[in-house]
Amino acid sequence: MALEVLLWCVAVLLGTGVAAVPAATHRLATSLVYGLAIGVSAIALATAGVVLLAGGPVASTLKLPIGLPWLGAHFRIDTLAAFFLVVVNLGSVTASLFGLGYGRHEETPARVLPFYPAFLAAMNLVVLADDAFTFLFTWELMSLSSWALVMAQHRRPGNAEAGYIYLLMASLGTLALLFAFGLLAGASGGYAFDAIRATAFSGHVSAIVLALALIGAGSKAGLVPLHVWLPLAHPAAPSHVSALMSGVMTKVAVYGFVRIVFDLLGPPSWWWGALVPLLGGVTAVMGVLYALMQHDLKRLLAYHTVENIGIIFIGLGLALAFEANQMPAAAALALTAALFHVFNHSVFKSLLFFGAGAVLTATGERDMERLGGLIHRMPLTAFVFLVGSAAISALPPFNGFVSEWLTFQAILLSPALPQWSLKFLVPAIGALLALSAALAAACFVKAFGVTFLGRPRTPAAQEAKETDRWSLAAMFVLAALCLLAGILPGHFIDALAPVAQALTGENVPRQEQLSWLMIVPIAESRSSYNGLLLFAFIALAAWSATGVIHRWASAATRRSPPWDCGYPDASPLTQYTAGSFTQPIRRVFGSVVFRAREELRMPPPGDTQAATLRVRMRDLPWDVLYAPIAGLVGFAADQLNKVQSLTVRAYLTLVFGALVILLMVLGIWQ
Amino acid sequence: MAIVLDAVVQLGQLLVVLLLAPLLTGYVRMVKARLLRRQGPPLVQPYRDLLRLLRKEVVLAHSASWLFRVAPYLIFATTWVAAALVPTFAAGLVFSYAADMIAIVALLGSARFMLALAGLDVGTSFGGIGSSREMMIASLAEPAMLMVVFTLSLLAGSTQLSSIAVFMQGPVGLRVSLALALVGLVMVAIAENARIPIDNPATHLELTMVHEAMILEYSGRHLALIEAASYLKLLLYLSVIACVFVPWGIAVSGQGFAAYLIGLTLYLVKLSGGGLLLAVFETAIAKMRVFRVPDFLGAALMLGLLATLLLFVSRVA
Amino acid sequence: MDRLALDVAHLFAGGLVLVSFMLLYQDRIFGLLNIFALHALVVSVSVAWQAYIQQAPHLYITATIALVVKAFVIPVALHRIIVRLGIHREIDPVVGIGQTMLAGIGLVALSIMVMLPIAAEAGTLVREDLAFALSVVLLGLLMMISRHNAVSQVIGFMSIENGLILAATGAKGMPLVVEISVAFSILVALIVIGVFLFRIRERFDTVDVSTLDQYRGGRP
Amino acid sequence: MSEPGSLVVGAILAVPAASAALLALLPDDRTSARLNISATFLTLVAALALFVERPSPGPYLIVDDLNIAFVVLNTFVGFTTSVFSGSYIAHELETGRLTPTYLRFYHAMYQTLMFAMNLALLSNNVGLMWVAVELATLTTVLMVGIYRTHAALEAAWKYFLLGSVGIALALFGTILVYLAARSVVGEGLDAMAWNVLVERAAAFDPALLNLSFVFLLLGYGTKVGLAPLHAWLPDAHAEGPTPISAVLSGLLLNVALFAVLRFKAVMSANSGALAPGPLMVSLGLLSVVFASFMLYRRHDIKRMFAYSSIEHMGIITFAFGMGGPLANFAGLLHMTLHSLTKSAIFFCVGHIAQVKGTQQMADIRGLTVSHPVLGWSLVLGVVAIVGLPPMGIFMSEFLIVTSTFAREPVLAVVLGLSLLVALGALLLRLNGLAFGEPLGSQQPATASFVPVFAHLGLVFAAGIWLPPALVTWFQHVASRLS
Repeated sequence: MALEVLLWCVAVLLGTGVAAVPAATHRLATSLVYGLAIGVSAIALATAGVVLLAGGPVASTLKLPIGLPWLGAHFRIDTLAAFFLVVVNLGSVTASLFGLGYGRHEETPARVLPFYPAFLAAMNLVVLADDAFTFLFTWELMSLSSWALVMAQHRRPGNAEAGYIYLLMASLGTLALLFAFGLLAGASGGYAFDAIRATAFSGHVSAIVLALALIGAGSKAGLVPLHVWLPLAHPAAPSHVSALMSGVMTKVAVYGFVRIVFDLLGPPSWWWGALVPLLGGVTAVMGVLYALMQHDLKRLLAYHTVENIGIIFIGLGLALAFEANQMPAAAALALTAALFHVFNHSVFKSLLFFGAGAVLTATGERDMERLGGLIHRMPLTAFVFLVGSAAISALPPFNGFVSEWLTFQAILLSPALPQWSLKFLVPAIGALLALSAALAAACFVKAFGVTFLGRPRTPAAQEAKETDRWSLAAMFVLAALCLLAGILPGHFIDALAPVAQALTGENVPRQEQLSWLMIVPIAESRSSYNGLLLFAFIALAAWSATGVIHRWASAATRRSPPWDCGYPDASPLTQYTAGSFTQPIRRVFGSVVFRAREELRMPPPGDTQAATLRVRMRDLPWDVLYAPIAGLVGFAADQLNKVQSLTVRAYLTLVFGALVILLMVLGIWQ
Repeated sequence: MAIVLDAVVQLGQLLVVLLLAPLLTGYVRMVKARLLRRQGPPLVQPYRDLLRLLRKEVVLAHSASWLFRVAPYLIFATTWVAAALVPTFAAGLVFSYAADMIAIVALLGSARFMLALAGLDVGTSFGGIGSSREMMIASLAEPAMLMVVFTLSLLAGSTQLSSIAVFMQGPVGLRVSLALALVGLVMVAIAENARIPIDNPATHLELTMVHEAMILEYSGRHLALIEAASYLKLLLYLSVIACVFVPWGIAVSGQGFAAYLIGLTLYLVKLSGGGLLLAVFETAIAKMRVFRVPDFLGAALMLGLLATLLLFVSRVA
Repeated sequence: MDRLALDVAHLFAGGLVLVSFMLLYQDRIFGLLNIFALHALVVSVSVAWQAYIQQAPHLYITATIALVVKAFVIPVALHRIIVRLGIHREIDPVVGIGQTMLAGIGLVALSIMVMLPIAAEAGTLVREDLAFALSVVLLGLLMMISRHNAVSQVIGFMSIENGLILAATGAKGMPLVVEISVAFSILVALIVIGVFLFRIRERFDTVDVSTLDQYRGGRP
Repeated sequence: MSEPGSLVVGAILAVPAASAALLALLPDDRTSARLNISATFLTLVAALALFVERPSPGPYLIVDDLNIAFVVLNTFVGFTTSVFSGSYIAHELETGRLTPTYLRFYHAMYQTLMFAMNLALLSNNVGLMWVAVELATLTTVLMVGIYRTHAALEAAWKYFLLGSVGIALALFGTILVYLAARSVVGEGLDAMAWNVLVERAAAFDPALLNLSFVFLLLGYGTKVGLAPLHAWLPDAHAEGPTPISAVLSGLLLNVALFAVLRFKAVMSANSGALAPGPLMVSLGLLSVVFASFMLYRRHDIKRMFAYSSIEHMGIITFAFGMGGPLANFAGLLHMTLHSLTKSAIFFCVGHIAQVKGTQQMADIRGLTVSHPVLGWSLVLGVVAIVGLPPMGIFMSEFLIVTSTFAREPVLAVVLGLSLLVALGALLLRLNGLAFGEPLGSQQPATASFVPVFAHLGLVFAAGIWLPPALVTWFQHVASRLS
């Protein structure tokens, strides 16, 4: 029943997309498309939510006579799928709500409206797919529709290039998955997931599939070093689509990884638990360092997606390590942490991208160095962006903290692992996780501080207006969710229990009946956290402090110019910029990771020339991995291109050569 | 009935930390002054400062936003809650299960987050320089702190400070990793509380300061709250060190009134000892350049990691 | 079929290979034309002999066409064109004649090598005739790629065709042989090559193919 | 041979042949374009009638599972191309690139080509098939050279020389097949009838079959455009009129490949013969790798898509070489879809080149802005040709890559990476062509988009749903091929 409803939702979305092709330029098209998307996604959200909360182990399946003819298109909804559908459709509802307001400013609706519903539909379909063909078909459809959305503003410099790199990397990922499914399905073509589940795979087949799944899903999710497209493509799309791509589509990629590795592939080997978290840890730290060096607000957010994907993969990898060593309870904890972070990240990342979109609409600027002081002009946006910033920086009492805390708890269980390499590696990964969380806080102090605080740096920032009420509504819903998931995490963990149960055979102890809404992942003597109580405590403390001060302290307030070493009326340009804010961190980390070099040119005394400071940074994954490959392809193309302008005689020689070689082969063969 | 007692004790602890925090700061200042052969301010000077600040009017910059006015309350509240969660004289109180050590670190992170933002709010270069450096320091201090937490929790099988304290009261013996963890924790504590050699709480020379630069624009009741928060933070770290490494005497829930009294007395002794050591250390050492700080904290981080790894080795042996 | 008849057919086929080598050896255009006429003549005689021993009168048509068109008409026509265009130059080989001959011998050896595994019941005639026909085809190709000017290439191509006719007529009872040979000879050799030589002359003032390459499309 | 069936087959061949003669005589260009369209339409109708009435095989002609869909595809694309050609050629006449005389010649040749291709597909006799392919080659040679520019003549000359050598090799192979069959089947027509060959192939001399297949593969492979025999193909596509490029890529290459398939079936029926697979796999893979790199340095839009045709022919050859029910199925599907897609792309390219007045890609930009329908059709076409869903080629490439990876991972990786390289090149160009600030003429395209939409619509539909009848047919043929 639920499956039918969901498929009908998808069908309506696809129909909307098709109908939007001729109707996109109509006055009402924007409202209609987004309105319909809200309605349909809400229905899908509710349906998936019911399935998830019902939590039964029974999965319902459905087969449609489309796709591969002898196979048909298989669809299936189980708790894992239901969870990810909740994530997808929650993102869809809020993004569409945001789109209602944002869409009014869209210059070329015809390039957005047809693809937007298709993108939503494709993400739903990926999660529902139950055979390799349908999965990859919808997976690539998802890439393609989002590519079209990235290309919506193709005239802006860099966007077309971003779209190109995006689609190329997406295809690389699909190719890897294609190989993976080729191995899983075997030469006879058992593409249905049921058939794959029923097959047992040898060790090296599983290893290759894992590697391919890491490339395939990892490139879509943004694992370093396959992340290069992400910070280019995500910001290039319209903001609500950026939110969907960063907040939701990367999660669909995570879903792909979980589905293949946890569900289809069978029991893991222990070294998977070393490889995957290591990749995750490196990704997390690299992602946040990239973000710190970034002054483009949307690109900064995109790099944070890389970071959070790293955190999610740490959790997933730990789950693999525990599962390989028959520690299902620990595996369930790690998996729950990862999945909870999936949900949390989708919420706060959408929120932040909406905020960035509101700023972009209000000022036309993405460069933080040209913003500032927006808190005065856009107080509500600033407030929700602050909530999002706190959540993504893993600060209590918001939701980001809870899932990272759970991940830490899983890491703390690592000494029980029998493998020495894991014993040593996992704490180091814990250090990486801690580092990335701390750096994320630094980064969001920068992002929020430079964008919203201080004084406006440009007239555009000076004249910004608060964004429309639809967008605000979307952001407030998400901000409320950030807090809700932060103070009542127990309910969310319980909702994830059937997912963990299905994948690891165990689940985190139920949190529902614990007193005071506390969460206790393992045992009370070990660790516990109570977001609600903390929140209440803080509120109480703040309230009592306010009360005391209002009662007894002076309430007098006077406005005056700020202190700036005695220089009056300092220009807003003397404020700390994003670049100067990160200078200490750049010196500490950037000199190693980015080979950052500063060149200071100071004119001699008496010279009136301006002094210059130039920072050079290298993008190592690009320089080491991508540039050589691109160079190699170019070189090969150049060399082979000489064949294009040979003489006819030379071409005949080629034919002759082919003939002689084949004849010789034949002669030797026989 | 026990619950009620626990709740009362918990409330008592809330008040105790709030009341003791300025005293600790005043004590450290006094000891430092005496070590420098100065008379120094009286022990209660911090209380007086706070009261005077509360009575003064607030001077706000034109460009200050609502965040600038809200931040002090949040900073104070968060720090206060964090400090109250650390077992001072009694462990295993009702609310101590609301947050473990990781959460306490993260709560302090929240306070710092707000403080750094407040530093940027007015839009002067001083606020910026302070926030920027503070976040750089924090980005290394937090992982170092977490590695220490790691070591402790691997040893004690818990991240709950109460449980750790109880565990440490037992026969733990001398361990290298514990020593490393202690050193790491002390280094983090020094950095987090803006003490010498990382920062100088007494200086107002713009280019060398971190914490003071951030709060340069604050005045009146706002400044009072922030000052109180920093007093609390110092107390918090000393309490953590005391509770983990010298846990003796901490009362456990249900041991009765006398145990609480003993615990409180011993707690005061521990604090005075810790404050003395801090003052001696600060007097004996010079402040370092800002860009030496990463090395300092990097060392702390390495010590924490080393402590974790050594733990495996010593466990086998 | 008596032994002698086979031997004679064999002799003609071998002779054709020999003439192919002579084509390779030539370094003058007019000489080349003459040798090619000889090549066509040998083919024609060989086909006629096949017609006789197979009692297949339609093969006489093929023989006649080969004789008339390739031994007389085409050489004469090419002669005229060369004179009219004023191409008196020597044949411009890509590598030395000696090396070309060596390669040719290698090709003959290759042909024999690939024919060896063919089962004997297919007939000795088949096996050896095919080896010779294949040699002629390969030598023709070698000629096409080892000469710079267009006339030699055309002649090389036609010698390939002769080899094919040798093979086709040697295959006893093959249907459509005449049609195929007619299609090949008339259509390919005469009309199209004629048309193109005419057009190329019209456009490029030379029939040297290497000149054509300067006008190649697709260059940046 | 049943009476109505042979009438139908007769119509498929006679209609183009008769209209070729008629068109050669008719002077008026307006009528001749219409006549051209109606003739191809009639042929299409006749071909569709084959589904209803199928004659039993005769010594010369045959209608069987293998060719029936190809005949229908051939006549269908022939029809749509003639519709496209109608508007295209009218424009060429206006701009004076073609004179009425040449137009007459063009239309007559078009029908001759259709006749030759239909004949090649329908012939049972391998000799007749050879003649038909040769005729098709000659016709296209003349059409490629029709503009009589330096480049066009050069392309035609190159095509002619290479094509002739290829055809000579194919003839040698055909003779060898006959020789192999003669000792088993006996002399005469039967020894060249394909249906007999397949039935009796098990008893043929394997060595002779092997040798013949080398020649046939190289001979017909030249026409397929497999590397390193491909050299004529890019220039012929680039310099000829665009309808001819569409027919070349969409149909003639298929016809040549079809010939290879016929012989592959014979080879497969003989257990002693060297498996034809490795040969086809190596040539196919070489073509894919080569063509995908060649796509990068292209400046002429038609030449680029010609290289893409080489790539796809390589994929198809590779698939058939791998064999097995999945790969064969995928190969057949890919053949069909490629021919529809590529001809649709060439239709678009033709319109683009006419609107912009150039084939140089550097001078074309921002098509989706200046000409939305044209631009998005091109986007859709390229998306389809690089194998992205929802277009049908994704399905065939999915099957080929997955089924190969399970058997020969190394080959699959090479194939997959080459596909990626090709995708990179095509999308790079597409970025420039379809997006960004528009460049060049902004005047609206007046052409009819029905053929483009029809083709892309079919390709799209195939990606979602394949009619069961078609699937059964593909599966049946696939099992016969291996």
